[in-house]
This record gives sequence, C-alpha cells and structure tokens, in this order.
Amino acid sequence: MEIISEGKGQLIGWHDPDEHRQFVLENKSREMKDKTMKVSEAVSRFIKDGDFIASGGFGHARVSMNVVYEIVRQKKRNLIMAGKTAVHDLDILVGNGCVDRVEAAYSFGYEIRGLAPAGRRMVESGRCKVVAETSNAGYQWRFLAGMMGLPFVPSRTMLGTDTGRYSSCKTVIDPFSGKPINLIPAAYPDVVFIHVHRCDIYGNCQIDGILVEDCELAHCARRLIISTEEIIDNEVIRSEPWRTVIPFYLVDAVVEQPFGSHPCEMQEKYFFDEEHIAEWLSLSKTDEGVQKYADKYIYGVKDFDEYLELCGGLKKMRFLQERENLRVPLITPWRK
Amino acid sequence: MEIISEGKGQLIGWHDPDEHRQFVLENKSREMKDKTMKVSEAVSRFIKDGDFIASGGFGHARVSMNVVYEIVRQKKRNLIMAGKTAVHDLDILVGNGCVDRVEAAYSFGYEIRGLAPAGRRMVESGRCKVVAETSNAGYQWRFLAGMMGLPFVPSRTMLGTDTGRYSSCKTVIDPFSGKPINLIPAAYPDVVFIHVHRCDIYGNCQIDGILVEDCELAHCARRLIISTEEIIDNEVIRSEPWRTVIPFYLVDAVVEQPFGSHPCEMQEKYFFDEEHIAEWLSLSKTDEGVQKYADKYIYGVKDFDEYLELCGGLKKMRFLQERENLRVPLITPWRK
Amino acid sequence: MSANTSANNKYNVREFIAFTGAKVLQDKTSVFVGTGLPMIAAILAQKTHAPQLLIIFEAGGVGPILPELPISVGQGLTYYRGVAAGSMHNVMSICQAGYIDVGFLGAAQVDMYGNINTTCIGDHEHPSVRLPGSGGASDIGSLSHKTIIIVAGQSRRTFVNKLDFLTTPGYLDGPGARERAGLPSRSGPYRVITQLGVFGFDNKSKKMMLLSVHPWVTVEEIRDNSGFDIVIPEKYDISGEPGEKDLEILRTQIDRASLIIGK
Amino acid sequence: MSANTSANNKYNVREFIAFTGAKVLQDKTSVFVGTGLPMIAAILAQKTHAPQLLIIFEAGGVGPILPELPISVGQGLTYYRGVAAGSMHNVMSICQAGYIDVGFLGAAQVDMYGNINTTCIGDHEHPSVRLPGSGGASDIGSLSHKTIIIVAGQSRRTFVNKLDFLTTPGYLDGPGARERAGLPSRSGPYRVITQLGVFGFDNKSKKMMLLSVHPWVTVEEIRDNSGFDIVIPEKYDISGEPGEKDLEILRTQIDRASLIIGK
Repeated sequence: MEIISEGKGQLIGWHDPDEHRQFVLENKSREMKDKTMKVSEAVSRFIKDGDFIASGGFGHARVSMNVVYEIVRQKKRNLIMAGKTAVHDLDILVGNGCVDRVEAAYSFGYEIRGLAPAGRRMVESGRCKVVAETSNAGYQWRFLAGMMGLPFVPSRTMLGTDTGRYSSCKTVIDPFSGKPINLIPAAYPDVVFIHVHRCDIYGNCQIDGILVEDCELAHCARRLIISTEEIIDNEVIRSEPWRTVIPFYLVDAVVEQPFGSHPCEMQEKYFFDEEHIAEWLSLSKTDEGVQKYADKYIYGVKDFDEYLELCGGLKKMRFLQERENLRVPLITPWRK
Repeated sequence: MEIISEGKGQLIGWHDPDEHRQFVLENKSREMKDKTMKVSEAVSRFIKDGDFIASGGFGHARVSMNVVYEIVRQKKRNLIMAGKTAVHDLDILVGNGCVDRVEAAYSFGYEIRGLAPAGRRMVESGRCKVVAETSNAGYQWRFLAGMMGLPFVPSRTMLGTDTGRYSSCKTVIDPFSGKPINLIPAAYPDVVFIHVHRCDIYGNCQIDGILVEDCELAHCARRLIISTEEIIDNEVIRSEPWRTVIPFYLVDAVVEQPFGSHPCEMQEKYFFDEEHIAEWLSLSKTDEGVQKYADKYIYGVKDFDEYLELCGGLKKMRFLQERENLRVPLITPWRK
Repeated sequence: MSANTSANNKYNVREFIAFTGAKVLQDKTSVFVGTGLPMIAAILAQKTHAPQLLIIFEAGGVGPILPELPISVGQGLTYYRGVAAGSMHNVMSICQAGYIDVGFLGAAQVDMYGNINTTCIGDHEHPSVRLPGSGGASDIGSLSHKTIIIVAGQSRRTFVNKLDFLTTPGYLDGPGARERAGLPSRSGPYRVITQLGVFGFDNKSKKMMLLSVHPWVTVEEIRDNSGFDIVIPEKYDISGEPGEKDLEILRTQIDRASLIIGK
Repeated sequence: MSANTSANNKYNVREFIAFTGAKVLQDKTSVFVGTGLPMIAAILAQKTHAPQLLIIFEAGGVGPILPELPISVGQGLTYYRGVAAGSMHNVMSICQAGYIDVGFLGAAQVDMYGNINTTCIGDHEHPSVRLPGSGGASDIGSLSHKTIIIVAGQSRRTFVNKLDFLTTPGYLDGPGARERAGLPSRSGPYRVITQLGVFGFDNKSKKMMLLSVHPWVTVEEIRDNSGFDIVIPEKYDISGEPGEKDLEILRTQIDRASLIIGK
C-alpha cells in the first residue's frame, strides 16, 4: 500500500486492532453488575495522569461537566484530550492545567460567544500543545474506525489541506477508483465520559435528540464513564431496547447527577447557563482569574450538588428549563 | 496501494464515488413533496429490467413483500439481487424468473425451515447464477461504504477463505498495522425497497425494533421505494425527530400497505404466516407448482389487499398478531 | 447410529447435542449465535447455568431473555426483553473489535482445521447442492475470539479431508495461517460438537482432537465417521449427560414444537 | 467603512451580509450550515423565499424549522421541529455521498482560490493567535457540491495572498488541484460574501472574481481591501438591498438579542 503523503501530526490513541481486541477481552466485562458510584470514585479509578481522554456531546452541549470538574478537583495532570468539538469541557481542563496536549478539530473556542481566553492563552504561551490537527468528520471517523475494530477508515476529507498535513492520516491511491483517498486512523481513547438522559445501574443508556458521535465514541473507548440525569429500572430499557444507544458492556462506571451538564446545555432538558459561562469567560482572561474560579466553584465545594446550589440552585435550574423550552428569551451576559 | 489478492467475484453495483455524487445531485430531490403512489406505479417507474436490486429487512422479517409480488406481476426480468440474507423475498423473485443473478451472502435458504426448493433448483439448473459470494457483514459494509460515499471500507472478515476468493474484495497491506486487510467495495443498488412501521407522505420513516442494515441500505440506494404499514402526519415525525431512521430526501416512492410484509414477519406487529410459507415451499418444489402459486396469489388477484383476503383475511391477520405477541404457540406446517 | 434416532430412552442425540453445546457456554460471557441447534443450546444455557449469557444475533438483537426458539436470527423475538435492538453494523463491529467471546455456528461440512463449508456441494459454478452461503458465519468465525461448531450428523460426508468450498475460516491450513491471512490473532475454532463426541484442537498442529465421546459411542465410530484423521489423545472423557430438568426445559419451553430437537 | 458601522440608516453591514447570504440560497436545496452569520442567513432564507430550505447541522440536526439563532451547531435547537435528529456520522456521510448542495461557512482568512484559514495566525507551533481549527469546515468545504463563504470584515488582513494555515480547501492552487488531491470532482467555492461585495470564481483560472458591489462601496475599496488581485470583470452588479420585511424578521425573530447582526 504505497503512501503518497502522510500527515506529520502525532498519532494519538491508536492501537493495533489485535492489541485492542486483547484489551477488550481482558478488561471489558460482559457481566451485568451494578456500576453506580460517586463521580470521585469513577475519576480516581479510571483516569490516570497522562491518559488520552475524550468527552461526549458537543463541547458545551450534553457534556459531562460533573466529571470535568472532578478531574480538576483531583488535579489530574498531563492529559491529552480529543478536541472533537471541545468547548467548555476542554477549556476548564486546559485552563486548570489538567490537559496539556490537544488534537484539535474544534478547540479553544465558544462558537458564537467567541474565542476561549483560557485555552488560547495556554496554547499561545506554549503551556498547551496542539499535537495534531483534524476535522470534525475526521475525529468522528477516527472513532468509527475504533468502534469497528479497524486500523483506519477511508475518507475524502482533509485532502490537499494543512489540516491534513498536520493530521495523523495517510493518503494512498484507492485501488478501486484509482484516485487518492485519505486513510483516517482509528482512535481508542483511554477514557471517555458521556452524559446521558437516563440509564440503568448496569449502564444501558438512552439519549434523546441528536447523538453527535457518542455511539461511536462509547464503542471505541477503553474505559467509559457514564453520567446520567436519572437512573431508571432495567425493565424500562428492556421494554424498548431499540432506544438503547450505549449498551452496558461498554460501560465501566455509572454516575447519577441531575443537571450534570451544567453550565452547558442538556438538549430537551435545560439550556446553557449563560451567566455562569460569562463569569468563566471573564475570569479566565487571567491565570489568577482561573484560580479564583476554581477556588470558588471546584475546590470550594464538596461536590457537584453544592456547586449547583452556588450557581443559583433550583431557581436557576428552573429558569434554564424554561429557556430550553423557548419560554423565555436568550440572555447573553458574556457580550463585550 | 499494492493488492496482495483479489476476489474473482463480479463487482456489482459499484460506482466511482464522483459518479455517484453526480447521480445524487441530478436525481435525488431535496423537495418535501407527496410521494405516495400505488405499488404498481412505484415498481413500473423505478425498476427496470436488468437492475441491481436489494430488499430491506432480513429476508423473511420486515420485508416489502407487496413490492416483491408486484415485481413478479409486472414480469420484470434479468434483475440482479443482493443476497444479503435474502429468504422469501429472493425465492419468490428467483422462482418466478425475475432475478437471474445473485451476489450471495445468505440466499436459497429459509433458516430453520431448511433450503429453498425454488432457489436451489434455479441455481443447480443454471437458470440463476451466483455471480459473487460475500458474507452478511461483507454486504452490510458494502452498503455502509455506499452510505458514506466511499469506494470501499476495510474489514478483517472473509480473509483466507473461498468466500473471499469468490467475492469482489481486494486484500492489501494496511499501512498502519502492516497486516493484511480486506477492502470491501461500496454497493449502490439501482433500486432498494424497504418495509417500515410508519412514515409520512414525504418518506420520513420510523422503524421499531432492530434495523438490520436498513439505515445504510436506504442511504446507498439510487432509488428507494418505501412501503409502510401506516402513513402518519409529518408533525408526528417532527415531534420526535430522533425516531427518524430514513429521512425523506432518500426516498423516491411511498406505498401504504398494511400487512405489506405478509407472509413474512413484521416485528412487533405480526408473525410469519407459516401456513402460507408451507404452501409455497411445497408448491415450489416444481416449476409447475411455482406457476400454480403465481396464478393463484399474484396474477389471480388485482392487488395486495385481495391477496391478503385470499390468504385468510382479517381473521388470519389477527392470528398472526396474536402469535407475534406469543399468545399462541408456533405452528410448523412446512415440516416434512 | 444415525443422527435421527434416539441415543437411548432418556434423550435423543439432538437433545444431547443441545445440552452439550449449552454446557460449553459460560455465564457472563457473550455469544454470537447462528440458526438452529446453536440457538437451542444458547437458550438452554441461559435458562440453566448461565442466566447472564449475553446472546447476540447478527441482525441487531442484543441481550435478549429468550422464551423460546426463534425461526430466524432476524425476527422480533431475537431482542425479546433485550438490552439493545440495534443494527448489523453495531453487532458486527463489536465482534470485529473483540467484544464477542464465542461465536456459535452450525456447519454442513467441516475439515480437520475447523474450516466450514455452508456454500455448495460440488463445483461452485455448477453445484450439485447449492447451500445458503456464509450468512454471518464467515464473519462470526473470523471475528469472535473463539468459535464453537455443531455438526449434528458427523460422517465421512460432513467431516471431510477437503471442503468443497471454504466458507468460514477455522485454522485454514494450519498454525499461523489465520494471522498470515490477516484474521485477528489468537482467534479460531475452540470446540466441535457432533452426535458422536466433542472435539477441540491440538495446540501445536491446530488439528481437530477428540476431547470426549458420548456415552453410547466408541472411538472406532468416531474414526469411522471422519474423512480425516482425528487426533486421539491417550486420555479423553465421556461426555456428561443431560439431567431431567435440562430435558424438560428443552421440550416444554424452548422447542415445544420439536422443531430442532425432535428432527 | 468598517464592518462594525451601519451601511446607512436603514440597515447595518451585518444585516446586509445576512440578507445577501440568504438570497444565494435556493428553496428545495440542502445547506450545511456553520456557526454565526451563515446560520442567520439560512434562517432568513427559510423564513422568506426558501421555506423548504433543508438545513443540516454537523452534530446531527436535519431539516429543522428554526425559530431563532442557535448558540451552537450542536444544541437542541438545531433539530427544532426537524425531520431527523441523527449523528455526525449520518450528516457527514450524506455530505460525502453528494446530498449537500451548499456548504455555508464563515472564515478568518481567505485567499484568491477560496481556501480558508480558521486554525491559527502566525506559525502553527507558536501561533500569535490560536483559532479553533477546522471544526466541520474542512469537511463541509471538501464534500459539499458548492461552498459559500462569509467574511464579515474584508481587509488586507483577511483577504490574503498566502494563508497562515490552509484549514479548508477552496480551489487549492488552481484549476484541477482539488481533483488531483482526491477531493470530489466538480466541487468547490461558489460565492464569497463580505461587507463590500459578492464574489464568484473565474471558471478558467478558479480565481476570485467580483460579481457585485454593495450599494455604498466602490471597486477601489474592494481592491484596497484585498491582499491579492481580485478579477474585476467589465460588467458587475450592484448588490440588492434588503426590504423592510427582511430586516424586521432579522431583528424581531432571528436575532432578537442582536448577537450577530448587531455586533
């Protein structure tokens, strides 16, 4: 298989498919056992310094912020993170010094809100390295290849671009069409955390609305932490098994945390807490501000429930629910 | 890309991805328009003699038998069919002389009921050719590659086997692992027909239970005929858009046909009509019997509703519903 | 003794095969199941010693609690009270990624390396018997960690020296051949169960090897009913017999119509 | 004139850009939409002349009827009353297979061939400004049949002779380059819309070419605000102006918080 060009980005999270199969055989249990635990236990048991991590959802929509804050609380270090549209999840982790390397598809930005002060500063000052570039479809298909237990999947994206030249892809001639095709390497993250609408104690999960790439991501993960708005009975899962997006045998830990995506959106349930995001975007303009934020909202509280109280408690959560249902107008306190 | 071995099966339904994109651009409408029509119109407009066709579901579970019988009624000829677990759908079409070439993953069999007398006889007498072999995952991934607009997807199946040697796959050395890997070519069938639980007049479809490979198959189809147990309002689709498995822009025709999978199963709705299948399996032991069956159940009725009456009408359909819900025991009249 | 007669007055050979297949399956493991006797065996295992047997069907059914024998691996029953009802892409992907401990298949012909033919008897272009082909078998036999194969009627016609068509890979032509072909390493056939005995594979030569003979069978019968030399070790077992409870479950719950076990 | 001031007392330049972007979108076509002004333009088109505009978002939202501007291309609103809410795999696949007529993107830098940079300003290893990267843009610009690009602040800093980083492919380095690289044939940039004018691409050279100037802009301003030579044909148009209804919809329905259009 002649390689006509090859990206110079670092190939992170790739394993020989046979090696991955052996990992699955030895480490992923087929037993239906109660996997519920506190977020502190899930993070301390499954995330090690230096791991390659990936967050479900879409950066600031349906993300497991309760796991993200716990990673900061436990002062994990030297993590590599998938910038697979990473937004608030990544920014908190980069800003607080947990993640120091990123493979970037979309990173260091807040979409319409603008660029991320913390993430940008860390990259521009050299404290966080971008070790490879890719695109959103590129990452999606890295996860698809991992889900399929393959070394790569082909695609027609990133060809001819610097994105491709800084990626970990290899371009070859397709033997069917005779045209160049881009081979996207599989990704098998060490740990993935995904926030879902509901699951049972074994980890059989349902998600309402768009899935983004969470089906593929759950499958390619070596360790998978699920946080959930709600734990439901296994019989509910079994009554409509076609609603199961993530089956239990992929799951290592189940953490129940209502409003666990706050201050990010949880589709169908609650909107972004724009006031809180604005506070972060303002404070995170300096290292001192980041520390102040962490002291107040992470180190200063004993758990995520206490954090939610600090953010405005039930009254705020009700407002965010109303906003998700478009019953109150958008507020944008982060505007300059 | 050095090819280390290459299957000698005929490469059917493959197109250069650029050529397929152009077909999609010119022929697949993005307009939400009423696509409901009679099955006779759908078959006469979209299926031409010589086409490569594929049937949704699983051969005798959730298959569009109303389209299959109409193809026989209109005496389509020289069709190639995907034997992607093809059972009663294929057997009726091969037995009646519509399909004369098959790419076989699972074909000419009725699972637990045994081999298919008609299909076997047609192959063994040379009237139907097996132009290529593949496996079920092989076909599934041919459709996945088509859905993705790719020339191929890699896989680790069929390597080292005659299945592979009689397939249309090419084996190369994977540049990431250095190990051999099997490239499965995309399939873009000329016409696909899929039976669903419900859809709107535009073709937005919901399916309960397992999908088999119908999401991928709907996407790689050049023309797609949907038959449905029921037509629902577009607002129902829009109220839970995550239930949509096949979106309208893939669909060319919508045919409403309750019990449209008879005598095959429709998961969650009605069971196999084992009496009817037994009658076919008995009659189809000879060419004359096939003719007798067609005269009675296809040419002798004006449409599928009249066929259903002939098969036992409402009373029989109620029994099949009871059986699907396991309220009555299995009967096996086809047993020797 | 033919496969269609009773082994004795307690059970027939098909019931014995189903029981023997069930015993090989361990609780809290995953099994990818093909049509027929493998299904019966998996359901029996789930209803007896392996209540947490994770049964997977190729059309997308995952983790059903099966009340009775399905007619098809693609019908609604295959996800009855299941934990997921997905797609073939899902289940074939997890198989390729290493989530399937055991693939469980039937076979028309098998050779000494556990390769299987379910495609045709005679020449491929002009077969004397056209069989259905691979179905999911070539995938399951390629991608599961281990494969268990049931051949209900062992004879010189079914245990052959050379397959008419190699549909599903066993150890191909011997040690290292799977890996050389690109198949997943450390995978391959694990057990072959027939109406005469249970076989494994010699670790070094990858050739089929007797593990146990059924109570009413002699080693000579096993040799006589094979077209290739089966490795016969000095020590082998007598296969265990089903209990009354097993037979009752088989007859009154799983296959009430005596569709498979009474054939 | 800067991008942040009003064009006149009827509308500001961002409203004009949104309107101009909307006009390019045709009813009963599919558009893959990025964050910001492209979203606003697509919603305006859907609320005016293109009620059947099929809007697709990269996180899986398909065919929404959008009541207002989403903050993110991945939030719940992106499938509001949609026809499907799937996955990124679904929508990127249909894009690669040719189902997307138009990809609609914003850009930080663009060059004469319509290549886009959204990755970094300065050197990649030591950037002076780190931007978010491709997101879905490189995919959308590769795989859609046509691409429309909005650059809200055309200047010598944004219309550059050489990009700091080529994130998303336009015509790369000229005619035939996309095909040679393996990108889908007959695809590529179609329009670039800025606060000064609307541009297309010369069929032969694939270089950016003026199509129309906005009513308050001169060709000299367009030349002065570009780091490369824009092809100026003998004949070009004056861009059409939004009507009162367009402006009312933009201000009172789509972007009530004046988040994008009032910036």
